[in-house]
Amino acid sequence: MTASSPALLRVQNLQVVYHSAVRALRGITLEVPHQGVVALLGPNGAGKSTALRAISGLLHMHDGAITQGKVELSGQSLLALPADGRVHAGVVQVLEGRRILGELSVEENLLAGGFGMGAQARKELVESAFTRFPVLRERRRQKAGYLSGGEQQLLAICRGLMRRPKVLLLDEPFLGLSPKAVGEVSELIQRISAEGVAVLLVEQNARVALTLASHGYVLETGKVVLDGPADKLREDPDVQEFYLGFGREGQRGYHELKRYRRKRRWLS
Amino acid sequence: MPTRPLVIRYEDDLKLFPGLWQRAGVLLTLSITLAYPWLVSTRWLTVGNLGLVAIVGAASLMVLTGFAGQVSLGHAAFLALGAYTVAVLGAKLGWPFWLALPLAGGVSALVGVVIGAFALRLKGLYLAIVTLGLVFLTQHVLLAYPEVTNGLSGTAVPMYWWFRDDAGVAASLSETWVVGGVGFNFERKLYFVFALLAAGTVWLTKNLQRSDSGRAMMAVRDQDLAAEVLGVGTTQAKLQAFGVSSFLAGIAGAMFAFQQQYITVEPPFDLNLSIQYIAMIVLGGVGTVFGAVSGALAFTFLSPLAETVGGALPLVNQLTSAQQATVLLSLVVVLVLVLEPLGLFGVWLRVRRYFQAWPFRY
Amino acid sequence: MTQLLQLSISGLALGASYALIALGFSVVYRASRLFNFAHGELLSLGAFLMTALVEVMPWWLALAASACLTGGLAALLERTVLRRMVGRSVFTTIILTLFLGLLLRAGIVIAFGTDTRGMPTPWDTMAEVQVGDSTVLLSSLISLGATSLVLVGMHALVQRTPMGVAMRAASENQEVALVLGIPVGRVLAFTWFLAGATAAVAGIFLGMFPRSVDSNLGYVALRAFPAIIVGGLESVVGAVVAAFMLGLLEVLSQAYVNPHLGAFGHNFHAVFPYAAMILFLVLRPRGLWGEHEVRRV
Amino acid sequence: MALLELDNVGLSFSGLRALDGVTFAIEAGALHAVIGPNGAGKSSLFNCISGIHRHMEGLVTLEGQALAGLEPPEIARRGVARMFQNLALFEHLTVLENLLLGRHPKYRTGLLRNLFWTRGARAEEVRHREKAEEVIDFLNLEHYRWMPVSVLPYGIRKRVELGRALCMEPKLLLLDEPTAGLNQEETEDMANHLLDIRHELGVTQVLIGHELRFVMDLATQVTVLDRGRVIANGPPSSLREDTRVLSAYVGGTVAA
Repeated sequence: MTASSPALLRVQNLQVVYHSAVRALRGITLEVPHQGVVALLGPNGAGKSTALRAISGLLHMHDGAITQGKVELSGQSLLALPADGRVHAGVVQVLEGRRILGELSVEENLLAGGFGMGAQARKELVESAFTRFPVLRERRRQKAGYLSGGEQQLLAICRGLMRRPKVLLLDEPFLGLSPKAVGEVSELIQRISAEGVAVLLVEQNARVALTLASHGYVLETGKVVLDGPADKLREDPDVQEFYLGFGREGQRGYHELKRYRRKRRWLS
Repeated sequence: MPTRPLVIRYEDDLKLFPGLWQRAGVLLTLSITLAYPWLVSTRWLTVGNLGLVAIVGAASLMVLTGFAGQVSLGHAAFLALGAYTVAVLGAKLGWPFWLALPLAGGVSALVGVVIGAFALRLKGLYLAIVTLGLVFLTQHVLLAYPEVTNGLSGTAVPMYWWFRDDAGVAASLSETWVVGGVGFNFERKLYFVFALLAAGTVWLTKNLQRSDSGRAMMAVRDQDLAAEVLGVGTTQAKLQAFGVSSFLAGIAGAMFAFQQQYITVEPPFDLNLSIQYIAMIVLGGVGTVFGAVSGALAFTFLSPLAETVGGALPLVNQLTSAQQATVLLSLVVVLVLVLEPLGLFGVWLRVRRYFQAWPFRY
Repeated sequence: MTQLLQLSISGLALGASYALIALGFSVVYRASRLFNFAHGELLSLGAFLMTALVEVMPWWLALAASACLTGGLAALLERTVLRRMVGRSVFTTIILTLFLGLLLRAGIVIAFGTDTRGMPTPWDTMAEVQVGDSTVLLSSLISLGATSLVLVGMHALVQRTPMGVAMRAASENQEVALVLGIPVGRVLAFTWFLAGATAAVAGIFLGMFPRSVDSNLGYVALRAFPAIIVGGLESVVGAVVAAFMLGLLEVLSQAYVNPHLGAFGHNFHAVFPYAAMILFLVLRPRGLWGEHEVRRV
Repeated sequence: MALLELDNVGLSFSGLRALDGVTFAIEAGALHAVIGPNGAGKSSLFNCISGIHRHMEGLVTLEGQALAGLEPPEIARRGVARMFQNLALFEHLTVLENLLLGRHPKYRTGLLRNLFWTRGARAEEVRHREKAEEVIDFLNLEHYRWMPVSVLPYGIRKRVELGRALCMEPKLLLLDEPTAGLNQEETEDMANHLLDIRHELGVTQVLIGHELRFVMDLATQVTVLDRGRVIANGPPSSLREDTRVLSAYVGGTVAA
């Protein structure tokens, strides 16, 4: 990221603690530019979802709190805003695991995404979502819970677009999807990005994420351990290794570690 | 804070009062208990008796709700069953109290286990409402058979001492005895009987708390699924909790009947009574026997005090004295729940957590 | 036959009031995940406010004003106390609402005294109407009509309006609602307002002949519990339908079942729904339309 | 003979196929890892073994005896212990009480004897306490013995949960992501404990893991699950070059 194009979304030295006891983020810094996809990679429990919650203001739902750091949108701090205020400011999150409202109809899901907007604007946006995915129009009156996994994810993303967000936060959008659905969802993400919406994509699935993204961050136990342009990360042997975990030559394994630590214990 | 005494054998760890401080506390409690009837007026002796009844009742609710986590609004029903059992056995059949008392526990425990079996699959709110229904059903049954219970007009609760002697006459416990120049009137006799029963209840529930059976109940309360995977039978643990709790509640109800000497169905055996017992265990802190005892005593002794305070407050003094006590105690309970749900025990945990991590906050 | 029709209408009128009560419990439960044991006191507060307000303003205006005031108090309770209870144990929420109820009741006694009051009506309170062969109290018919109107209005609000969609979204998943930009806090307060307002309407119609308004009116809410449990806490429609059935059951069993039970039958209709509920729960522990419990580790 | 055998195990949730024809065996004394991407069915597999999912298809046999249809407590009594993915400790009890609950199936005194705290009840309590203390010693939990679990840091809680499972003296120990949420140092400690359990106690362990370095280094045998199916099974060295494993993990399913 060059200094000449200031970032749209900027997270600085963010620290998050859950239950006043568990430190989930230990000071992460990342930036999302005005356009394009930024990927946030890392294993389970690394703090990816926590980072998104901190940005969209959902930490209090999980008994978590920010202890230090900044979250800014175009230079304005978001921390004082409640979750719905951040949505109005232009930061919209699509939660992990296709969190559609299963009891509501497809159309109502979209309408709920536009709560508080004028009736006309809502109608137009719903129409545009239907035009994008005619299958949603066909099932507009059905309970959203009856859609297939891929359709639910598409609906969730379209619902997020109802606010015309500046930046869209996607939490593991490919989780549990069939290969065909993964293709559709990644196509949608590319299109959104081309339409000028910045995207922060959280994924375990490194290959898809790095294909879509222009820039990537790797998170481990609450810290950014690696970041760079996506093509560089893709080439990086460490990234493959990080995800596959095939021990590097010369790296100490746990068996040796055990002997080493045992010895230290003996002495102490 | 007194430090833990040096423990060399695991047996020592299992003692109820392992340290010097605890033993001193027991001694103090014992002397106060023994001296109390001679230090206070009859009015406060009655309050003391009711406090002892409340200890048994609160400890029994603590077993069900505090240990096993089964929220019950039906405590009044079990108390009523115990009370009416001794009343009927005494008034209709002339049974002495010491024979009727365990039966009161037995009848109540029987109903408790049956209800427990019905309610096994119910959780939280559903259980609360079913137990609330139990209060109404018990009231209905008690009123529906006036030939046994005297219905709405209520029934006397005689308290015989010895099983009929040769002449077929039962000596009543209400006669005053003089032992070595010290007069034991009815209230004082009742006090010592109740003190023994309360101490026994505390001992039993403490034993439950430190034993495997009690731990199994708490496991069901905290994490029922994990408990099952550990080999804890949730059915068994819940039924045991219902059984022990309703047995003791029956005893408490019987004690209450002895104290009142004349009982009716409603009041006192209605939803409000259940709520009062819940207030006791909430005030004391849910989950410990100490909480039940302190909550019960605080509640019974604060009620007369609350009436005094309430009389001095504007608006509140328009209420009846019982309502004044309810208002002030409700206020205390609501504040405790909103600000510190674990009661005083929670404050202690917070302080300790802070110092354990000191000087780091996380 | 005549008697059956007559009883059915008064049963349905009673059921309509139960339905309003059940509606209040159910929407609050879905929105806040807590069972509001203080709901009954909102009921009697509404009725008492009505008896006071009707002295100074026209009947219909007083009805609206007491509904709004009661709803406002409910919303205030939600914002100040009950919102802090999110995520607390069921035990805590049950106890808290029970004791809030006791406090409310004391407040009502302080404000309105303990005297029994009649609920004034703009029509002749004792007026009767011919329906077919049978005579029915006009009040019964009006209360049946009015409460049904409120029920239909609520249904339309929840199903057809943006606010209704937001309410349903927030009650299904608060986190999702938040990321959609729905101000969940305000939506919750509004839900409580509606619950309070419907409670007031139920209280006002319950307070008419043959019942009157006194500080024990709130206990009627306890009578509606079996309907809520049998209908399923999760399903507003289920609870409302079950409430109508409960009203019918109560009135009909009083006429047809009680006499056959001898001494045991005296007042049996009052506990019959509870007995039925306990048996029902043994068969279906989560209610008729209640959600199925998913066991997770 | 294998300690635990899974034969054609299947499981469906409302149409979703969580497990499909899962067949493999766990040798006695092994440290057997089960890996796979999110939603591959790993935790469901554990739930089937410990009897939480009653509607499963296929056969699970422990030492030749079928487990299917048994209640979770009975399966626990037969020697299957478990550590949960998201801690399932008894929050309000102390560490010691949690460990003693692990010994619950071995208690013989009933409610009445416990209520009256008879000599037998006391002696039994002491006997189990001794066993629990052995585990406390083994896992270095001495400092935490009297603390309520809710005040402990996450890493210690994980260790307490491991200890509770060990107190059952299990034949088979199911570990669902024992290192999730732990930092590097705590992960190393956990690795040591698992190796100690294998070498000193000889308990067979099944491990679900996400961190591949951890799994590949510790496990003697690895089974890879993807979308409810076994896609590979063998010693860790044999899996490094397996393209199916690679694609399941890096997401080769995408035609991007």
